[in-house]
Amino acid sequence: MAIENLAFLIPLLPALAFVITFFFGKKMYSGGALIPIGAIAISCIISVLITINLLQNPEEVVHQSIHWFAILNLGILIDPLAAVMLSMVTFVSLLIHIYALGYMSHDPGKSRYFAETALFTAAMLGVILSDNILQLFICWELVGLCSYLLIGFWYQKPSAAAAAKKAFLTTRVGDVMFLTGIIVLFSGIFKVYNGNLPEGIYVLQFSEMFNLIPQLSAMHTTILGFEVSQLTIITLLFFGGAVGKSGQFPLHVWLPDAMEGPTTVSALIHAATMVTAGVYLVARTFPMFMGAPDALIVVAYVGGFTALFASTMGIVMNDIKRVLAFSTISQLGYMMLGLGMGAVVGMEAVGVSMFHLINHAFFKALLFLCAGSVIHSVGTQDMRQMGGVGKIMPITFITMLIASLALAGFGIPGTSIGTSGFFSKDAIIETTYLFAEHTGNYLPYIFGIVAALLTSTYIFRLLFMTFTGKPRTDYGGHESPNVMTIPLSILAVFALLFGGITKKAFNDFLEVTFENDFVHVSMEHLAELGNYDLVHGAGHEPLFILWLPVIVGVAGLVISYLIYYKKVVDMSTIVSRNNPVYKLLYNRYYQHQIFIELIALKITYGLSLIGEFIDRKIIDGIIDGISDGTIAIGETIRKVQTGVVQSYATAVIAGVGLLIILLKLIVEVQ
Amino acid sequence: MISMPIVSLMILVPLIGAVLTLFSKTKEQTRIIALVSSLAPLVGALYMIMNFDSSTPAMQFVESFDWVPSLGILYKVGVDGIALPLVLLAAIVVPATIIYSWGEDKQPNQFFALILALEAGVMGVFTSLDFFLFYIFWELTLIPMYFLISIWGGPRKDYAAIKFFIYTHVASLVMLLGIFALYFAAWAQSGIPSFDIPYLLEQFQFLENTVLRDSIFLALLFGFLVKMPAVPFHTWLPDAHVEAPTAGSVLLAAVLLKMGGYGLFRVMLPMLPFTGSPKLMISILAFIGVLSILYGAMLALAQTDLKKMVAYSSISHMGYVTLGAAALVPLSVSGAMFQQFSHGLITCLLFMSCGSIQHIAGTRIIADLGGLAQKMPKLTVLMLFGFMASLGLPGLSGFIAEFLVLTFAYLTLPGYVLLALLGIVVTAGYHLWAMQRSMFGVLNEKLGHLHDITNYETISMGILALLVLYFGLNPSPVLDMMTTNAEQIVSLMALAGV
Amino acid sequence: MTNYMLLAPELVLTLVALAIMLAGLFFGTKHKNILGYVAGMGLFAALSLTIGGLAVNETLFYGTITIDALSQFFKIVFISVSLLVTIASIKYTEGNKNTDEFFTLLLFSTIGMMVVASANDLIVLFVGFELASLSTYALAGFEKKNPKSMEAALKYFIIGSLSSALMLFGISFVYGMTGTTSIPGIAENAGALAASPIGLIAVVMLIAGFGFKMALVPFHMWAPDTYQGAPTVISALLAAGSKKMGFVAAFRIFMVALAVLSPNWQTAFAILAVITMTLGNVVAISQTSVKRMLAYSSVAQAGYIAIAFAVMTPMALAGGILYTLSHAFMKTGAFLVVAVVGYMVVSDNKNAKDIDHLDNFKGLAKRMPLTAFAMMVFVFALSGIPPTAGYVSKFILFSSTIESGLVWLAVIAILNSALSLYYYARIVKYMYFLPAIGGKVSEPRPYAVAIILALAGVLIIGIWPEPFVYWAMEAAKVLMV
Amino acid sequence: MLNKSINAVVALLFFAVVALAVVSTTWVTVDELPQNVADQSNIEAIGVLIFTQFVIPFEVLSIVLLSALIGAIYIAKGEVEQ
Amino acid sequence: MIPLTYYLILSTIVFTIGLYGIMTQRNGVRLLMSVELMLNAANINLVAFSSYNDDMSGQVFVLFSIALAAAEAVIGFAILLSIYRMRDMIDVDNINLLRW
Repeated sequence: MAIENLAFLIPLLPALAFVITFFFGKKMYSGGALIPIGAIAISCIISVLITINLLQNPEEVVHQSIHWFAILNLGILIDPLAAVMLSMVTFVSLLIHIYALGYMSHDPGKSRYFAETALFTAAMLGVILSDNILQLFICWELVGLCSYLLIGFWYQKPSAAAAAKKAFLTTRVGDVMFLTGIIVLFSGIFKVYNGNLPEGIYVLQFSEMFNLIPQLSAMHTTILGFEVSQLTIITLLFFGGAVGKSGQFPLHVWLPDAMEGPTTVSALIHAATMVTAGVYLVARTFPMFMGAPDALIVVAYVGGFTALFASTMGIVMNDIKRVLAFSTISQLGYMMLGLGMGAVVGMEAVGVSMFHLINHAFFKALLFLCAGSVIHSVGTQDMRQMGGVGKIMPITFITMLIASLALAGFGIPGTSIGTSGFFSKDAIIETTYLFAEHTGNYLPYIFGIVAALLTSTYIFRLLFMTFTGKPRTDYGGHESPNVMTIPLSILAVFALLFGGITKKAFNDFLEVTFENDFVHVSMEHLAELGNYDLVHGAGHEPLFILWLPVIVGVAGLVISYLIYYKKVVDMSTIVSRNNPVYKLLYNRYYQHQIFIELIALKITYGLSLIGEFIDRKIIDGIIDGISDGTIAIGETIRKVQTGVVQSYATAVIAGVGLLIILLKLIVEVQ
Repeated sequence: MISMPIVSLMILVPLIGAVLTLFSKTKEQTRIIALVSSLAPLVGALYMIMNFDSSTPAMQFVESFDWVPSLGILYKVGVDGIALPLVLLAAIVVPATIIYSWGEDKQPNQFFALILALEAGVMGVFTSLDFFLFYIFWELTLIPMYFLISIWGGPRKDYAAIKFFIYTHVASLVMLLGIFALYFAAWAQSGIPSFDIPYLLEQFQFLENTVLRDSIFLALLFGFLVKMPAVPFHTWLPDAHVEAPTAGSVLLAAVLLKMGGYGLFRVMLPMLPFTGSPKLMISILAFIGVLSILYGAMLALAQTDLKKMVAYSSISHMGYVTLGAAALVPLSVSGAMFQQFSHGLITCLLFMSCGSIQHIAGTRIIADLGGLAQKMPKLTVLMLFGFMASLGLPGLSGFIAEFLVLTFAYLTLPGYVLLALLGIVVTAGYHLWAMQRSMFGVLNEKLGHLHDITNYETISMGILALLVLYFGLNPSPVLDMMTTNAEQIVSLMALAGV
Repeated sequence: MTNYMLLAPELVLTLVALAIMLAGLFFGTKHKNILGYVAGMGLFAALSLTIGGLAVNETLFYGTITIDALSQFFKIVFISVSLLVTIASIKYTEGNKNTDEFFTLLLFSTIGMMVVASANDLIVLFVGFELASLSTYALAGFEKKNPKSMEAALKYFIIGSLSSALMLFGISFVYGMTGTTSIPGIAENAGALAASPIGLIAVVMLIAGFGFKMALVPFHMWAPDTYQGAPTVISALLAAGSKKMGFVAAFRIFMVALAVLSPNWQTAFAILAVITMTLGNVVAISQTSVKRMLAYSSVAQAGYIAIAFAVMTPMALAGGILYTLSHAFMKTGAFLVVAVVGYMVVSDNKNAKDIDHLDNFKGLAKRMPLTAFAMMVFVFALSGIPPTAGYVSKFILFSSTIESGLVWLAVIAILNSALSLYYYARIVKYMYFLPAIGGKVSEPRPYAVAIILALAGVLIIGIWPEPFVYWAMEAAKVLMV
Repeated sequence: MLNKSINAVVALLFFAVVALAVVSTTWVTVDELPQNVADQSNIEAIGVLIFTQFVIPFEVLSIVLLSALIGAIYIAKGEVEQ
Repeated sequence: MIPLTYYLILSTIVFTIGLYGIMTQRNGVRLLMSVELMLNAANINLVAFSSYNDDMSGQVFVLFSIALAAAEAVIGFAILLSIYRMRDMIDVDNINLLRW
């Protein structure tokens, strides 16, 4: 039996594990953790086997589909893009689950934890495997739900409950855009077929969607005076969804707060997997973006800006996990930036960006797990209370150092020597340079370079503040158990080596994502639709350009070293509430105030209170007024009945007289 | 084969059950009789579904005989793809409610009898094919509900019950006016007096007078919209819900409101193409739908009472029904029908959650709650499930309905749909905010001793949750029935040349 | 040859009445109870005879008496009401030494109403009217130690005689213009009346005369006082029986005799109907005495029936006629319930005041479940909620109003019936939702039987309306010649 | 007195309306009344009418009188005994 | 020949006096008298019409009407008598237990 036929098990096994663990986990060993671990391990094996098969024949993608209801289907598609994602997600998820065995061992709700993470993994795998946009959206939402549940895992903490809500709501804004995108897309398809959808074809399958790109891009609507193609609208709406899920500006606000969940959750969801769903979405629908270069530019700018913007905040955070959270946002920004270069480099944009995504998953998971290890041992997340942790936790320190180097992108250009982050990030920066050369627009490139400097600065600041120097408080920790350090070490190996080993193969593998049995899209053709040319020839940039990212990385290291290790500058003067720049950064550009207090509370809640007033006072007031008025009239009229019989007689007689006159008048009028 | 009068039995069995329950002696006996006689319609509904031919929009299982021949009144019942899912819904919700209310101590025999009487009325509304009969059942549902609110209700039950009663009664009467007008106009037209619904709907298009047609349409529409309820005719609903006992709220939201939507599909849509200005009517419907969605969601956000919030969420969700119906695209119409079905299940779950909280914690004011999840994990899971379903989480039935409505309504009413999409965020907002403040966070010590929900409550809510999940993953069983009828309804538009 | 059998119901009742009167002289107070049963049997016999003669259409005695579907229908109404009242009165008059007078007068008033139903001549009509009135004047004052009862009788009497005088005055003009008292004769000669101003005067005076019985505003003012003060069983008779006499007389006079003047009286009835139902309902809302509330409700109901005159289509007439039958059962039942509650209150506390106060209905569902249920059905029927007689009648009546194009009238009527729900539901609320102030009480059997019969009537008409609708239509045909 | 003046106005209104109608109506009358009234007695004619055409009202009238008798006696009767 | 209208005006005047009496008189006996006046006004009409139409039924009607008026008066006086026993007065405007 071919392994492909088992593909459906990949998301199903973790889902089953969720059911079993959720309902029966409490009575099992370690909260039933072994069931999800086993399930994910099998999924991981299947994924890797399929990926290996696929590496041989990239055209023979796995595609299975069944009818769902109405005009919709459920299906599985494993092409190179999905394959690498699958392997990465199952693998990282597996490691993190194993790590959590130790990390969560004392938590009373651990069976719930493992159930939810299993569900999360299933949902994420569902996102990756979907062969149609709607199924992708469904799993996408489930991922959001799991994130909500896991961020709010310690629900008794008000801050955790609030963070969970914020995460769900913020991503929901993006989701609505995504859904709108699907709706607009469907109506576009509907129009293409003139209202007669062909029988037996599921129009929301990617293959069908991509086939209709030319027609969609030919449809134009006018919005606010601009003539925009339908395709641009759809892709921008899809990107809106990605912005929410992948924490891009301005919907990134939930991600730092999401650190309220257990650290393993942060590692799993908010670093390695879930947040990359947005990037994956853009990559998955990349042919559509290719047909709409305007949308790609937006992707690039948003990504680039986010990369820079988030890293500025990373510098001033004192919470170890928050630094990493901003780092995640920033790195996701890089990936978007990379994708946004598609209008120049074509499929290579997907390659570099996905490459960074995979590498980032390894080193960011590692960073979080190391941080978790530190927190587990030290009992605080505030770096100001740490210091000198490296001495008591050597393995953690070393793995953390590797991860930091990878994040900062240390390596030697032109060779295969370097951390994995180096290869992928450099590749992105190189493509931005290509873009700049080609279009004369240097802004994305500048974003990338400056962000790289800041990245290096904040991550080494974290390293110095946490692991070096003397303990600033009396915490008394110890090295974590093996069940935690072994996953760390495995991840460290990947963080260090994966990039260098797979660099070339990876790109080639992804290059053919959209050219196979299931879907065949010609990038050149799309470029024609979008009115631009594709450029080939990355890697032929001037030496200076190749070295610049490394140089700024080292510069960042030096800056941190001087300030946080050597303490050449007295930080207390800068770190002060009177310093407006620091204040701005520390308060995260007042996003909380803007999003929560202004938009959520003042405007939305205010509007709803006005509605409540209308309901109670005006609508109900009218209704109650009618009833009260009637009763009052009744009370008045009944007094006419005085009880004196002559008055009754008078009424009769007057009635007769008046009736005669009235009738006379009416009859005469008639 | 002489077929069993299955539809009549589904009306009659609960009614007989109600009488038996009323006169039963012990609490135990009462509950068993109630459960058995409410399960009988469920068996009937399942039987009908199994033998249902979803490839035809025609009425099936029809029973008909003359009732008042001098006025052309028939006793005629039957089901089609519009009615059967709702019959099924009622047949599911009522037993669930009875199981949920297993521990009811206050006059249980009357309580269960009223629930069963309500079921009979609702079954009658969904199956009758004669306006006279339809109206009788329509009004009959009012009385048990009035009693449920008035006897087992909360502190302001008097106000709420009478408001519910009179408000909806006025609407019904306006609807009755419309029925009269239609009846006589058709009589004058064809010379045959008849209250037969399909016949009258068919005759409607031949009426010469445009103003008459529009007035009939609007009068009937008003009756149904108040029942749904649609903004701005909704204010009876929150009051009724807040004061009603849990079982009452459940039935009110899950079944009674559906009568309004049912009327929309059964009566209004087939008429709509033949009104004087179908475009205008569609705009009115769509506007009311979107207004309900947004306004209901906004108001839900402002509520301090959990149950009231759910009540407003019902208004918001029923807005999708109106919107989907107005779009007149086959799948948007069947999406709207599915929304009725799905909302019935989901809202049932939500009101049960609210009821349990009220019952155990003694209050539903969100600000007075907090941290209940620590003491009531089962309830929290079920309630969270319900909330997620309600905010349209994919994989659950609410999403299917909302997706179909939004996607297909966009084809004809893009502007309205875009506005409605805004509501989704607000919907998520109030659900999550309420969840955060009531179930999560620090346990409010003032609440005293708390325990988790009983097994009966868990079972009934669990069954509902499973159904929500089932129909979320596999909507075809009910959706296919609806689609045939939806297509037929929409085809009338073409017939009218609109 | 005159078929005297057609007058058998009246004859039977007269004989029974006389027999009771005579028997009363010889029976001791203890045994007078049996008189009630005799009266009941007499009424039952009359009812059977009347139903037996349903399909007849004949005029007797030189054309002064007509037996047709209309008269038979109304006779059934009158006899049914009297029968119910009689059954209930067996308990009411228990131990009263004037039982014989009570039942004699009751039967006489029934005969009076029946004569009116059959009248085909103004003289017969007037005499019948007076017979029914005079007997009921005395009956209203039957509790002669009770100042309220006497006051009720006095007010009823004064306004009644005023109305009689007005009616007679009106009749005199009709006679003057047409030269005959025979109803078909008037119909032939009414052209002159229609052409002259005096026609309008005559019509309004007749309306005032009948309006007094029907309790149309502004001729209704005696009604609340009298219904409240009179013995409750008699209130039932007045509201359910004697009120209908006004309608049947009006049907005959206006529809048949004065049909050519229809522009006048149609408008008049439309105006009066609107004022009557609105005022009746609005004022009923603020009443605390159930009897008074029912009285106003009865005023409002008269307003609904009066719509039939304004619409004047066969369907509307059938609706109006059916409504009288339904209303007879609903109203009798409701008043009898009040009577039972009064009995219950008095048996709780001999010196109870305000025995018809709404507070006495508190928790009635627990004290007397059957009565409470019946009352609920009656009030819901009165407000027109299916599946009751009230619904069917309103359905036909209002729908025919729409048919004839008087949509505004139908809308007002329908809003009024929604409004009426407010106070009807309040009674239900008191019975079912408020705590009881005493233990369970079992209804005296006669009351219970009467109430169950009324309940059966209300529900049977509601659920199986076909025969009743048919009869009502047949009766309406008589008027549409 | 206000009350009385209202009553007077009502009465006058009534009178005015009826009188106006009476005056403005053209009454159909026989050409000439019988000249010598004393000559012809109408008692016989009345008697015949009462016992032929109007026998029913006559019979009913007897019941009316009986009923008035019973009613009046019952109500007016003083309660001599207990 | 006296025109018919004269009789009619007379009867209308009598009727109006009766009406005025019923509206203003407080004494129950006077009320009854007023009612008799009104009935008699109608009787005048009937007799007048009967003569001028040469139709006997009007006069028969009057006979009936007179008998009925008597019966009515009997009942009326009985009620007044009973009230007088109870209250020692028959001023109808004080009899207002039942109102509103």
